[in-house]
Amino acid sequence: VKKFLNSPRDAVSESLEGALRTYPHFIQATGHSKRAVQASATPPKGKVGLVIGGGSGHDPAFLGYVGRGLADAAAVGNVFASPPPDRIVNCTRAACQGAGVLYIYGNYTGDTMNFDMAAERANAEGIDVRTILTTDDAAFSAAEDRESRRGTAGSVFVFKIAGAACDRLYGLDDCERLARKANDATFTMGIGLEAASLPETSRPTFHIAPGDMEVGVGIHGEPGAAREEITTADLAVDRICDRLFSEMDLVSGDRVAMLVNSLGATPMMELFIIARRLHERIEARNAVAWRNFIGYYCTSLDMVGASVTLMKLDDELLELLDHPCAGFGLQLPAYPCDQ
Amino acid sequence: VKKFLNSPRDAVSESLEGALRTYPHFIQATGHSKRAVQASATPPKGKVGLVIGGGSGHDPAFLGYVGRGLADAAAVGNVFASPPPDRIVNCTRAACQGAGVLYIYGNYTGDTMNFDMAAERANAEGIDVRTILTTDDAAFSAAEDRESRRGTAGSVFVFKIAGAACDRLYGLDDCERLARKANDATFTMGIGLEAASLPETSRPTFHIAPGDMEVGVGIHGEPGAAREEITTADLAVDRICDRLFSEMDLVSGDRVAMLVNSLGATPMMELFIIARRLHERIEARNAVAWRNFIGYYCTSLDMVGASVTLMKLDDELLELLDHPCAGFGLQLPAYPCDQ
Amino acid sequence: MAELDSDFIARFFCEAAARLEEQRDELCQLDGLVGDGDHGTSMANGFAALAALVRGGSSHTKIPGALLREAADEFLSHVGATVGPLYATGLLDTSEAMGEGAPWELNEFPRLMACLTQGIARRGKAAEGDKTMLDAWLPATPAAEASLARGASAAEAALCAREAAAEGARATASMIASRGRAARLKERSIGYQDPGAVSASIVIEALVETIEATPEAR
Amino acid sequence: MAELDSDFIARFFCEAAARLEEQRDELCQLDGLVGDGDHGTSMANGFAALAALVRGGSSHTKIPGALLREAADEFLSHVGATVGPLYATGLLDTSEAMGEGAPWELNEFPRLMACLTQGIARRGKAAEGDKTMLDAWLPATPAAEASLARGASAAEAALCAREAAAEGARATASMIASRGRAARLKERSIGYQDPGAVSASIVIEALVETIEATPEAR
Ligand SMILES: Nc1ncnc2c1ncn2[C@@H]1O[C@H](COP(=O)(O)OP(=O)(O)O)[C@@H](O)[C@H]1O
Ligand SMILES: Nc1ncnc2c1ncn2[C@@H]1O[C@H](COP(=O)(O)OP(=O)(O)O)[C@@H](O)[C@H]1O
Ligand SMILES: [Mg+2]
Ligand SMILES: [Mg+2]
Ligand SMILES: [Mg+2]
Ligand SMILES: [Mg+2]
Repeated sequence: VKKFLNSPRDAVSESLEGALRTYPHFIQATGHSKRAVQASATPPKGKVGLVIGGGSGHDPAFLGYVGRGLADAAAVGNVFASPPPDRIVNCTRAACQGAGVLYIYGNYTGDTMNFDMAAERANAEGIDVRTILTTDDAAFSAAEDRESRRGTAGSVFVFKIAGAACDRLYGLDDCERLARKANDATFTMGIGLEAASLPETSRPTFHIAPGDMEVGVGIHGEPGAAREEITTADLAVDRICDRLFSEMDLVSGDRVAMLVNSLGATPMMELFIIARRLHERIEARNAVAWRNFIGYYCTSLDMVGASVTLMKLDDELLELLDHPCAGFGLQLPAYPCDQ
Repeated sequence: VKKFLNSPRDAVSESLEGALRTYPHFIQATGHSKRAVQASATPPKGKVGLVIGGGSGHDPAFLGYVGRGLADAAAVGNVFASPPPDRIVNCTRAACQGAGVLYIYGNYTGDTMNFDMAAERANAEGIDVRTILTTDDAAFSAAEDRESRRGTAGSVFVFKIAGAACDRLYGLDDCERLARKANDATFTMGIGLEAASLPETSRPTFHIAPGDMEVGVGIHGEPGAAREEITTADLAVDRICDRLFSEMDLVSGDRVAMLVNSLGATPMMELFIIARRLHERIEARNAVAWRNFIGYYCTSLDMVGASVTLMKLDDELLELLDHPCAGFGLQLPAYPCDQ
Repeated sequence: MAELDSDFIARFFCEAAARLEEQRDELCQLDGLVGDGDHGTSMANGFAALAALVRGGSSHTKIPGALLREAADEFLSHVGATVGPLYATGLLDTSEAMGEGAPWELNEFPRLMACLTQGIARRGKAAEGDKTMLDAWLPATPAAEASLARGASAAEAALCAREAAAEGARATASMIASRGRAARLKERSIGYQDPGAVSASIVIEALVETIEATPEAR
Repeated sequence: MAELDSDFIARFFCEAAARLEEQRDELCQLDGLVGDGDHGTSMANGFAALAALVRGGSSHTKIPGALLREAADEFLSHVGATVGPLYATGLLDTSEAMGEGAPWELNEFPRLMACLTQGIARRGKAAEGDKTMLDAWLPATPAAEASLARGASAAEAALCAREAAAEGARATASMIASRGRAARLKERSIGYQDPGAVSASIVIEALVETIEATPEAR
């Protein structure tokens, strides 16, 4: 796969530099470490800090979710590789306004180890850190085993809710509770058609036969839960809905937030075709997709594929979801439009 | 190339249906014709109307640029095919608030013929229609031959400026003048690495050899100005800058708006690598990229490639560029962030 | 003598629709080389709409001129694109030439081709050698007329038109495009046949086939 | 007798860096099959940073324990990922066992491997058969110890460690992953070697090579 690169090993650094130069109103480097990024807006004293992060290759995640009403800082790792603890600690210091700090990131062995090591150091500095692992990926493991699930595109909803709670100056306990609540209400399932190519190799990480699709892919271009025969968009969505609806127990009268996310190379025309069927299926349950997000939110480099996230809304979550925010990956004005 | 499709021939209709269901706060069908779309917000009486449109396959163009501070309506064609006059006339009627209507669209034979036929009919109904062709593509033809150039991603800037002028209730002459001014100030050049695949064929429309890139591609997956050996991101950007800077006569002290646009399958990480070099080059001229847009603005289905657009700003254009707007493809709150 | 009546037109549309449907993919491929790859779709869908119009009976008129006017609208509103206005204008100009009067005679088919050609030229402002569909349409009429003048039957004259159109389409391969999307490619368009000329020659083939299938044509 | 001094450690890091650099692409490919394709990058970059540390001289210490502590930080802050904390903890545990004291003797290299292994296990909480790098690390120490106990030279014992690690890595192909990214694939992970076990066996090869290249080892 052809790419716009200089030295492939510089891809992450150069990309980050490009982002920092492009969006100075949103993000800035934390101290000297360019791999730790904080919001350009100064957070108010007493606000609970929110630190997010993970590997690179998920643009606009995670940098795009740093800003007012979102995260205070993000730690940036190599492609598909957790950032190390020192950067996370730098982020933590930048985010800390004396009211404690939330760590929110996807549930992966690497991230957990690095963030835990960072949390230990932050604790040693007297910062109260609470960790919320996103576990929205419903493709794997039984519902009882929720904690072992991966964090995928649904993380964006969790960032959004938590960011809003922090922005409203809620206390640490409440912010933590709301982040957990958002994660508990959020379910994702992805389907990959072609694997992603990392900058260093510019070659798909694995092979999906022409007639096949990979069901249950995550956001690291990795294989998913099952290889199946490729099918129509509607049947693919049905496959996803069957799982998500039962997982989240979607019932008549429910309101959900919906996120149809490109994994990178699937264009928006197809995301809308997916959305069309989703609306049909949700309506058939007498439920409604109350808030809709479609586009590039948490990608897997240039993977051909898409994921669908549904978050069950109650009044509390909805209010926080609608709270204004300003990251370059997600901007919500006070009232986005006529509603 | 694998795609999420049902019957490929229904792709445009289904995608449009998905968009309408997803963004009811932004867009709605005009009358019974789903291929003519208007803003959900009611425009004030006396406002100049703005109608845009073109073929499908450029998402979020053109639907994403319908909304407050942007276009009032968009006519939707088949993939890479101009919409027919009747839909454009429907859009014109929906957009008309008694103060005349602007048509802004890319300079292509098909679009010109269809929009001209529509303008004739609208004229016959007593609607004063002014046509502005976008001709931002600097890859082809000499500067003197500006009128023969294509409209590509730079159209988004022209929509934005014209939409703001209309939203401020400027008169028809002024709106037309500003749209032309925006177009005159805007220059684009694209580079394609792999051709796009149309839904009906799911096969690249042409072949680019592994070691080659296509310089000067437009937004229809079509071949560009020249086939060249693939190079580093920085050299590719240099190739673009050399052309754009001389075309727009970029000089010390200039402020520009910059748009780094994915043609579909090139991920944001690479767009940022491109942006990094652009900032370097612009700064080397003692100019500055004053407003930055990076992402998916005017795509060519799933083409691997990117385009760079620069618009030279003066105070008038900058003010209109910063005017709030609310389309699902482009949202600017009153003050996007700390600035 | 047989006439270019609404039945003839209906058969022509259906024949063209069938042939274009068959060539849909190939025309897209051809268009992809110098254009944007949608030409087969536009042409096949456009004539499919005309076939549906005459078959499904959403048209009620038996007056050829009126039918062609309906066809122009139908083609245009289904297709848009570049070919929509061009073929719609061709159909419209033919419709106007026929007026509300009685059908033309079968032997007048070169006039039908001339009207179509004129509409396409009027709308698109292309000239011979611009590497467009006109390079197939333009030579068809004089070839048929010359053949009829030599005393040939309608069927024989139609075959001459077909040959001229096919030759015209083939000749576009060595031309530099100066109209439409491919014009931007300049010299790079050399070596590829113009998709619009190829599809035009298919449409003309369909017309010729329709004439040949008319018993009195021989 | 030769010692596991700072010079030894430096040679070990450089040897491992060179070998991992060579296998960078292959390890990425292996990781792509059941994981996310970055393993070669993380390992090669991590040991390249260690090589740079000892070569470039950003480290000034000659005390092995202190050097290993610096190495742990360096590895971790360059790599992150899953392997960063694991190897960093391994290096740290070794550093702590060595303390500020004099270097261990060459024959004590199994203890060095044991410390690395223990750190990895402590941090990652994986067990034998979980299809992780531990499946290469765990058998290496007892194999070397047994060989030394049989009276073998350091070099001979090192070769036994290498064999055991390589065998351990090979054996992961038939295991079901229950730790890390591949654990989600369940049965689908069968048939592929664990990339972390393969790279561990390369690291151990480098250690063995370093021992062999020590004249007194024979
Ligand atoms: N001005 C024109 N006059 C006549 N034919 C034209 C003109 N411009 C383009 N064409 C024809 O249109 C064809 C392309 O049709 P189509 O692919 O449907 O349009 P588009 O280029 O808009 O995708 C060309 O091959 C050419 O024959
Ligand atoms: N808990 C663990 N303990 C020990 N090793 C582990 C553990 N989890 C994963 N690994 C090892 O890490 C390797 C993957 O490393 P790497 O590709 O760098 O990480 P990631 O999966 O985060 O991309 C696996 O092949 C496995 O050997
Ligand atoms: Mg990884
Ligand atoms: Mg077209
Ligand atoms: Mg075309
Ligand atoms: Mg990995």
